[in-house]
Amino acid sequence: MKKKIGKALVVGAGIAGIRSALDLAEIGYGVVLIDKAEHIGGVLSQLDYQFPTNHCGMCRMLPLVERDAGSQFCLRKGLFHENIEILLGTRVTAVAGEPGRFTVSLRTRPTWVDPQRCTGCGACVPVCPVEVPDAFNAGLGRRKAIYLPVPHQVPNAYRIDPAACTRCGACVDACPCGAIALSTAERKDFRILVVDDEPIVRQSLESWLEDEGFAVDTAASAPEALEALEKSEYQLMLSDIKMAGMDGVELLRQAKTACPDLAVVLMTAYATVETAVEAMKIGALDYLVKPFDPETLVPMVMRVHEELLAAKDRQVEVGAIVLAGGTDYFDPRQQAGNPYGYGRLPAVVTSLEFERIVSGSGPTTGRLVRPHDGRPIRKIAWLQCVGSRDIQCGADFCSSICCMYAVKEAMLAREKGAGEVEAAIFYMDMRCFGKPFQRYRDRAEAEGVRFERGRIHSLAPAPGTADPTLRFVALDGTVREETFDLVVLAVGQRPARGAAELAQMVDLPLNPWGFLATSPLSAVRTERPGIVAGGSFAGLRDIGESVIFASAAANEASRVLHGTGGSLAAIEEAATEFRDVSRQPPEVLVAVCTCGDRILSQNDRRQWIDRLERDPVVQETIFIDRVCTAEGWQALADAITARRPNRVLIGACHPYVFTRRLRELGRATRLHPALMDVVDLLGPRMAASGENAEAVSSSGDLPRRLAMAVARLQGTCLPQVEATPVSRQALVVGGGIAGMTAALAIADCGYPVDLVEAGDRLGGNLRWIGHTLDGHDLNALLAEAIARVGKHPKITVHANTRVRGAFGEVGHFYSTLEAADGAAQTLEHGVVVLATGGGEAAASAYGFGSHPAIVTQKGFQEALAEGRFDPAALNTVVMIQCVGSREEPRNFCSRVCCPTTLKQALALKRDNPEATVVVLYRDLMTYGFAETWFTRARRAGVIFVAYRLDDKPKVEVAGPDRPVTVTVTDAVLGRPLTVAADAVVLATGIAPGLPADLAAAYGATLDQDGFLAEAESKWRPVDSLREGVFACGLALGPRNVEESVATAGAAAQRALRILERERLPAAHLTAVVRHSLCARCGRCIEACPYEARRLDEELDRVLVNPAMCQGCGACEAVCPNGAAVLNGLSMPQVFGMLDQALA
Amino acid sequence: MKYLYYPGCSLEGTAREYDISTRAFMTAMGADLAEIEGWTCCGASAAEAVSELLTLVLPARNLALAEGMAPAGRDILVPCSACYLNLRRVEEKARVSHALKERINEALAVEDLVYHGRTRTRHLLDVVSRDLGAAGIARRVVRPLSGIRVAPYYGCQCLRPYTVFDDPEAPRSMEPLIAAAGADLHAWTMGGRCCGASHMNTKMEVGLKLVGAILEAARGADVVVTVCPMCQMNLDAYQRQVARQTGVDSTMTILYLPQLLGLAIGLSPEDLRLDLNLALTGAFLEKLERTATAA
Amino acid sequence: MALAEKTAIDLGTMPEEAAALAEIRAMVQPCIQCGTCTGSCPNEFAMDLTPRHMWRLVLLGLAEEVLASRTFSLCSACYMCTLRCPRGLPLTEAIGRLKQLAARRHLPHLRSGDLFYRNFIASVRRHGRVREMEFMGLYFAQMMNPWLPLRYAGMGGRLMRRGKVALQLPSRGSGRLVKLFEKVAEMENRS
Amino acid sequence: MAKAAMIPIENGNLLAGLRQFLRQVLARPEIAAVLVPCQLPMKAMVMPTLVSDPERLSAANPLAPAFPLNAARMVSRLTRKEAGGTIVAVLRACEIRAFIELVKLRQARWEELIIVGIDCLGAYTNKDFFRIGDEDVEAFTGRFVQSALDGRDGEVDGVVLAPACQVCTDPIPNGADLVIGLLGADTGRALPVAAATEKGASLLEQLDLPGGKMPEAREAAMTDWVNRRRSKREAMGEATRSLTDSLEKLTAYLATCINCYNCRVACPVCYCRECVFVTDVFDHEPCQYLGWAGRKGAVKMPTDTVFYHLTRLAHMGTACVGCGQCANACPNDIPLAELFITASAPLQEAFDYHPGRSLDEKPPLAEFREEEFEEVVGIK
Repeated sequence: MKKKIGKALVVGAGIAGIRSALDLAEIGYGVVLIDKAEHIGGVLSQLDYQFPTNHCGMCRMLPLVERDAGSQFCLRKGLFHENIEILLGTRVTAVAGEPGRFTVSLRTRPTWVDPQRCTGCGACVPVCPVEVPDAFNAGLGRRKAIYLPVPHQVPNAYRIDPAACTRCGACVDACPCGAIALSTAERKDFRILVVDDEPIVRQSLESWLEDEGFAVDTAASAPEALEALEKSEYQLMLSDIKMAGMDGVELLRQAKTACPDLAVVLMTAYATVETAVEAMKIGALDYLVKPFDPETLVPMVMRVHEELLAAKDRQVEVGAIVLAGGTDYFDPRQQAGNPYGYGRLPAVVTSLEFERIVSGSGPTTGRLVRPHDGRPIRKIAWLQCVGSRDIQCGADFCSSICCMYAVKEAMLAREKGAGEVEAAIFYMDMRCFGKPFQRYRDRAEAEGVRFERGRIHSLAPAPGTADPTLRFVALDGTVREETFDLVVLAVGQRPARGAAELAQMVDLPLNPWGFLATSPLSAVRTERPGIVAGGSFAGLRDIGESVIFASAAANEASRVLHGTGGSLAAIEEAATEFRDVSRQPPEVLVAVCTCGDRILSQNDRRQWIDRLERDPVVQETIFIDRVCTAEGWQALADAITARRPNRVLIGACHPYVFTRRLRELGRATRLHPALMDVVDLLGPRMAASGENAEAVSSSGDLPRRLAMAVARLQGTCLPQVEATPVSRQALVVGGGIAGMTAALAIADCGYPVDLVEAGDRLGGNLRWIGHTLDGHDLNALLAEAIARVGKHPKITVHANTRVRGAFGEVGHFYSTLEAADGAAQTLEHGVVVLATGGGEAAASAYGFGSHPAIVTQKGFQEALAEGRFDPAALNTVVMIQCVGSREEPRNFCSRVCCPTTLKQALALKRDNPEATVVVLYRDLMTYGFAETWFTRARRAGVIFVAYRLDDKPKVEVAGPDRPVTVTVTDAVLGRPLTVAADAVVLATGIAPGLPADLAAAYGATLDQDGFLAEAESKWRPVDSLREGVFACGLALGPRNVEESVATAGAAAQRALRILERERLPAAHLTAVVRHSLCARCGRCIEACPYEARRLDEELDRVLVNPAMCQGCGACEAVCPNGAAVLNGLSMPQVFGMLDQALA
Repeated sequence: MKYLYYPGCSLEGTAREYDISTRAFMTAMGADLAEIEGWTCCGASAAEAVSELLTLVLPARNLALAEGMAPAGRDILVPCSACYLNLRRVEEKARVSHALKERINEALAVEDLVYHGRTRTRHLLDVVSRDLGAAGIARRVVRPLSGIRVAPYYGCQCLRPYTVFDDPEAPRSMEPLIAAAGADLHAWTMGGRCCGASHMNTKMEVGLKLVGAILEAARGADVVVTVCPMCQMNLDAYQRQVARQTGVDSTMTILYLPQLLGLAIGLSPEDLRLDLNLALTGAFLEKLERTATAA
Repeated sequence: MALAEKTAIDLGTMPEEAAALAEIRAMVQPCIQCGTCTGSCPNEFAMDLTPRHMWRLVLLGLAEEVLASRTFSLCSACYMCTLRCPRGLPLTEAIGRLKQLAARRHLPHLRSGDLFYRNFIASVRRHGRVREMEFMGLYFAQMMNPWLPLRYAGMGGRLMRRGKVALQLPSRGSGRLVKLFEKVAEMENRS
Repeated sequence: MAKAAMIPIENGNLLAGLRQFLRQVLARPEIAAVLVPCQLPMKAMVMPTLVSDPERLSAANPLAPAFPLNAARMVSRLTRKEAGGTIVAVLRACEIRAFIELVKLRQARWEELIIVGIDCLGAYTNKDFFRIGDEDVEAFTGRFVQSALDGRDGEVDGVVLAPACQVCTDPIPNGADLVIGLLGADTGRALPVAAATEKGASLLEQLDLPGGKMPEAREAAMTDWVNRRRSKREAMGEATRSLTDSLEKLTAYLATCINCYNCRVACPVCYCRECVFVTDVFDHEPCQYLGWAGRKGAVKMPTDTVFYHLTRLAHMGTACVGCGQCANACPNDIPLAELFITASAPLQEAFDYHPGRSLDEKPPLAEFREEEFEEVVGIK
């Protein structure tokens, strides 16, 4: 594909990092994607199921346009894109420069195993004598010191965990590929100084560390230590804090002055942890809490050693940096006193551990049994808010994700347990604030998941067993005890480990909650241009939101790259002129990698040749030892050049990895890479162990695989790649903040945008909201956006204009605009962004309309602004949440009403501290940082009363001059409360403003609530099902301003994928129609999940848009007549393969 | 090691053996205790129930006296958890509120005292576990208490609300000390539970229930070790009432921590006034005898 | 439902302790009614209102109901709720304030605690330090429950045998801290 | 809509009454033609005939036990695109079902069509029907109708119904716009005709017919009819299954197939323009034949016969209306109707899909549902 000048660094290869990287790569920028972990995918590599589908579906993030630029297979296994370079086990050590020209230093941990040589055969595993808890299974299983970080990753080279490894060397001897290189020699050069006034400590540390091969000296006091430092050079000093005379902190200070490169780890008692943390600010690397044992000390020292000595450093030049470091889970052991006994009671697990229990690749292979004793799990409790909404844990925020994942896990448990599993969720507020979440939660309740409102403070094992017994206070005040087979702690999120250091390195502040601070109302932009935050790095977000913020971050990065000259010129890949082999009968060269003798022995070769050359299209079968090496690869290229076959089949390992290499081979040999294929021979060979493995090779299972591939390859023709021309300009419908932001985001990257607004002014809802809950001025944001839109040379604003009709598909839509005066014009555009917004839903309950004191939130705000309400005269105000929402037919949470209520309540308490403000709510949806304002509102004296859906508040109006009375049942007191209110404010939520016929004109659909139906709520959250049609802002779903702005950036970035191309290229694997066989029955049109097919009435033909077709084959499956054909997977090819499989 | 010493009222009366054993043990370990001259009651749990200001002024008076003895500030060793909390609370509150300190000093002025906020109140367990340290004690052990199973009881107020030296939910600071003394640990989860405190005086039925649960959980141990006179009294003195209520014999030796550790470093039962403890069981004494013989 | 059965939120007309109560309310205002306090309380079994219920009443300004209960008087200051409260509220301290509020009223149903603490403090006021037997004697005398001393008699005997408590007659004492007490009382009345 | 009327019958002559009814229909100006089985002038056979001249309706015979082809295919040809006038088609129940399937597959339209269905008494195989030889078709039809209504299931002179008809449990033309009832009717005096759709009702209104209703005895007669057929159907299924329950037996069952594809042509729902089996997909390389022969020692020609029938079962199993025309068309008398009816039943039941029942039910393959057949895929 076309590459642009310009490169970005994406830090963090979790779901958000992958999204950002793909978004940048898809529009042609180079990306360096790094992760400090040894695998991509972040925590999602461990999660098998996502709601609301309860499946995975991560692969839906893969490129849809120009798919051939990357591999198309399970994204949890690996990511391969020609514009993305992935560096694992890597972190940033320094950043210098400015936007457009950053120099970033990266440090990659050694793995001790050469990934080029390791074939993943696993011979090293049985000989390794060390077993440690397996992080992939969240510690539920065990692994060796040489291990695969994620078992399903591709390619999957083994790695050595230096902290666990004893350097015994058994794996070195066992490795058939010579891939492992251990060296203990360098440990002798690593000199450690141990400083402690306790001789016992000095002696034990010395012996522990010397056992590991380090060079250790000791000192009994700080002055002694300084003396030693003066005499010889040390790499690491371990020092006690509390020592007579000069203490450890002072020692640190002086030692760092004398030897700035010295790494210092402090040892501290429980009491002086604070001091230790302080000490880290003046240069201590880390600290250890006494008493400690070799199991904690030694790995830490090894890590320091590894970091300091064995890591590989390199520098990259990038134009922009996306920080997508994600979050970490809260460790329940950090809760004061560990009240849930996590780590002590085996039947208390974290939610992540539970995900592993239900995972097919987990410790119990997905069976619902307790990992520690194998007993079937029949009764499970989920405890919410562990480490969230807990000021004591330093979490005055809601982690935003736990409620929904707990519901999902409860559903999974019920499903896995065939209905015999009892699942109970103990919660404070169920925060199901995403678009489909409330219905999902209701479904769970209908299917038998129990929801108990109440926080569990602690649990104890049932007498005589290890089964956890919960003690909790029911709503009626009774204290109850209940024993469960398993207790799942719904652990909250924390800023990612290392996030603070990273922020410090790039000189960015943290916000009060410890996350990266971003610019007001942006959440992706930071104080430093060119450095942006993606995913959940700057906040608490679920998958779908993380993906949105990742795309928005990619958009910011794209704008920086573009603005600093990034796309001024595109590098055209030198077009290779491939040999024209279309008229030749197929001639297949089969090249088999022998991989030493591990795939086949000398004796078997004859048999293989006979088997393969039975098919006359096989020109020759050649054998190459280690085709993956440079020599092997050259031998293959030479063979192709010499023999000039028109198809090449390679039998080797890791076929996924070959995508990029085949392209190189194609350039070298002038044979089109689509005419080459790779078959995995090593995998099946390894899967069959021992003697069986010989049989697999000699008895023909491996040759059979090759023969099948030959059958397929001989039917492969070079497809006529059709490319659809693109009208490289965008239409944005809706001139609110989302529409304006999207327009600017596209126009800033150089493409013309027509912005259509039905009203006479731009601005939408921002014209009345005023400011956000956290006090940011929206008027300023609005004014700036309007000004920028107004003077942007690439943006044409059409006010007082509506879209009257539209047709076409991605690349060339035609929309007819009609102005207020009736003048019509038709625009051609390649993409459309629907940003039609929404408004406050109408109120129809609680006596609205019968008394001037009963108003909606917007009405309240307006009345205050216009002076119809005087805050000083409002003695009592009742605010009712969820008016007409979160119940059918509008069974969704509007997200903004609870924060708006807090905003209004706090403003009222500010203006009139004596006022009584009572908020009647069902679940207060202050997700994320908004929780802090919930706390503030309580502090300010706002009274919150939860009501139940089946016992709604009653509003009585006695007369126009009498106050309105509101009666509600207080759950804790168990009796009604009556309030005479001067104002009753109804939170009615959001009603979308996306006309169904407008969406339909572009081929998009609405969901049951009238918002745009996303292609996929998690993985493609701003796309419609129809390629080229995107949505943002309230048209997509209820969101606050900051989130809406992010959806706009994300939608713009998705749109840029299309606009960046003059023509939309089709992939090789696309569907075509054999019109002579087609009966026009239309089944394929209904079956196509990408809406790539349509019946052209005039031509009387079914047509496929090759750019939209993703080659999934659904059409081929439903067509009874073979009229729907996948290029490259035709029926004769499949029959040929079957034939060979049976031969 | 020098400490100012605040014994508190109980240590003059019901908990005399705590006072005596603390002094004996600390001295034997090489520490120097200087009793605050003219100290008065810290207010115990009673002041809180009567007057907010009194809860601050009564302890502050003692802190001011301490400052008079060591103007540069020195650690105040307090064996009683209630006293410790009361004194500590004043330090913590005065540290963050200048206004409060002013108010306290206004009251103290009638006694010509000034509290500057330079003291550091430390609980006996804090000093023993961190200053003396298990290793330091182990070095001096001459009579390992092998075969004696010890249940460490921490009570509440040395752990909570101020988290200073131990985990407030699952305290463990006594464990290395017990190990250093050569004794065995009775592992339980009751170490930080409430003994009922002054309920024993005002709402005995409530107090007995709490004490009963602790004694029940201690079954299997030879001795429960405490670090607070109130806890000691509740566990030590009401065993008969508990037995009457539960119908289960709950006789148990209850020792103060310095008593136990003192035995291990060679102090005699007489030095430590074991005769003042109310419920020394025969079984415990027998085991103790055996360690003596072994030594 | 008759209006009389309902509880009206009316935070404007509190009794004289309004200020004290408002202060207590301010201490617990961020409460989210999660019930951790109730679940953590070792004395909850003996209470008439659960701690959560009590705090809810405090938040709603329903002070009379709180003072009519014995819940707060049953707090043994173990600080478990303070430790665990996810909102970090000073609950034990707030209970102390409630105790003070109640003490000023000499509520009959809290008589035993009231007397116990008053006698204790009186002893301190007189002697500077507590004379345990003296104040216990006065306490028993004022409780006017002839059976009460018997519950402690066995223990008292054992204590006396060990010389831990001396039989002391109520003495007028030296009045050691009287000045300080008077100053404190003056300051508290002033504010 | 529940409109009904009576078609007068004189002297028990049903055909005359029906012809008169059709003439009345054709007389309506909005009706362009009637498609109805008519007797051929020189051969003892009836064939679907598109009649626009009322006089020509004197050859109409929708009751004869002749069923040379499933007329749904013919109606499809007439309605695929706009024809310029409304046609009334007289169809058997299985023809209506097949027609509805074709509409779903966009191979036919119902816009300018009114379907008249008559309670189906069944038909003979073509070969059996030809056995009436020189006998007057009209007279034979009379004897046949008598036998059918008398409970002898249409047996005349030892000739019995075609296998598919013997086991047909859906003889009632439920999908039709107008239904003419035979079951339970007093056929000597009048036949009831009822409208099942708006379209049917408005046509019925225009006709000058005496009012009436479906006889009360109809319900019981239908139940009785279906019950008798059902037990036969079960027995047939049992027998067919035992003949085909392994690949070897199935191969033997289909052994005489010569790939003439007549069954495919006769099948009313096999709608492809050009069957994949006659395309290059099955135009194997000569070396492949040699390879197969080499591997197995011998290979029967033509190849792909079992595969062909399995493919048809897979493609048409959900749509099979059980009309039996596949068997009727087979030159080598392979009992294909039994096979298709037996194999389709569990398939249709699994998807709760009844071909031809309703236009609103989507063909299973054209629809995606999340839930799986656990017993098939083995996962939950």
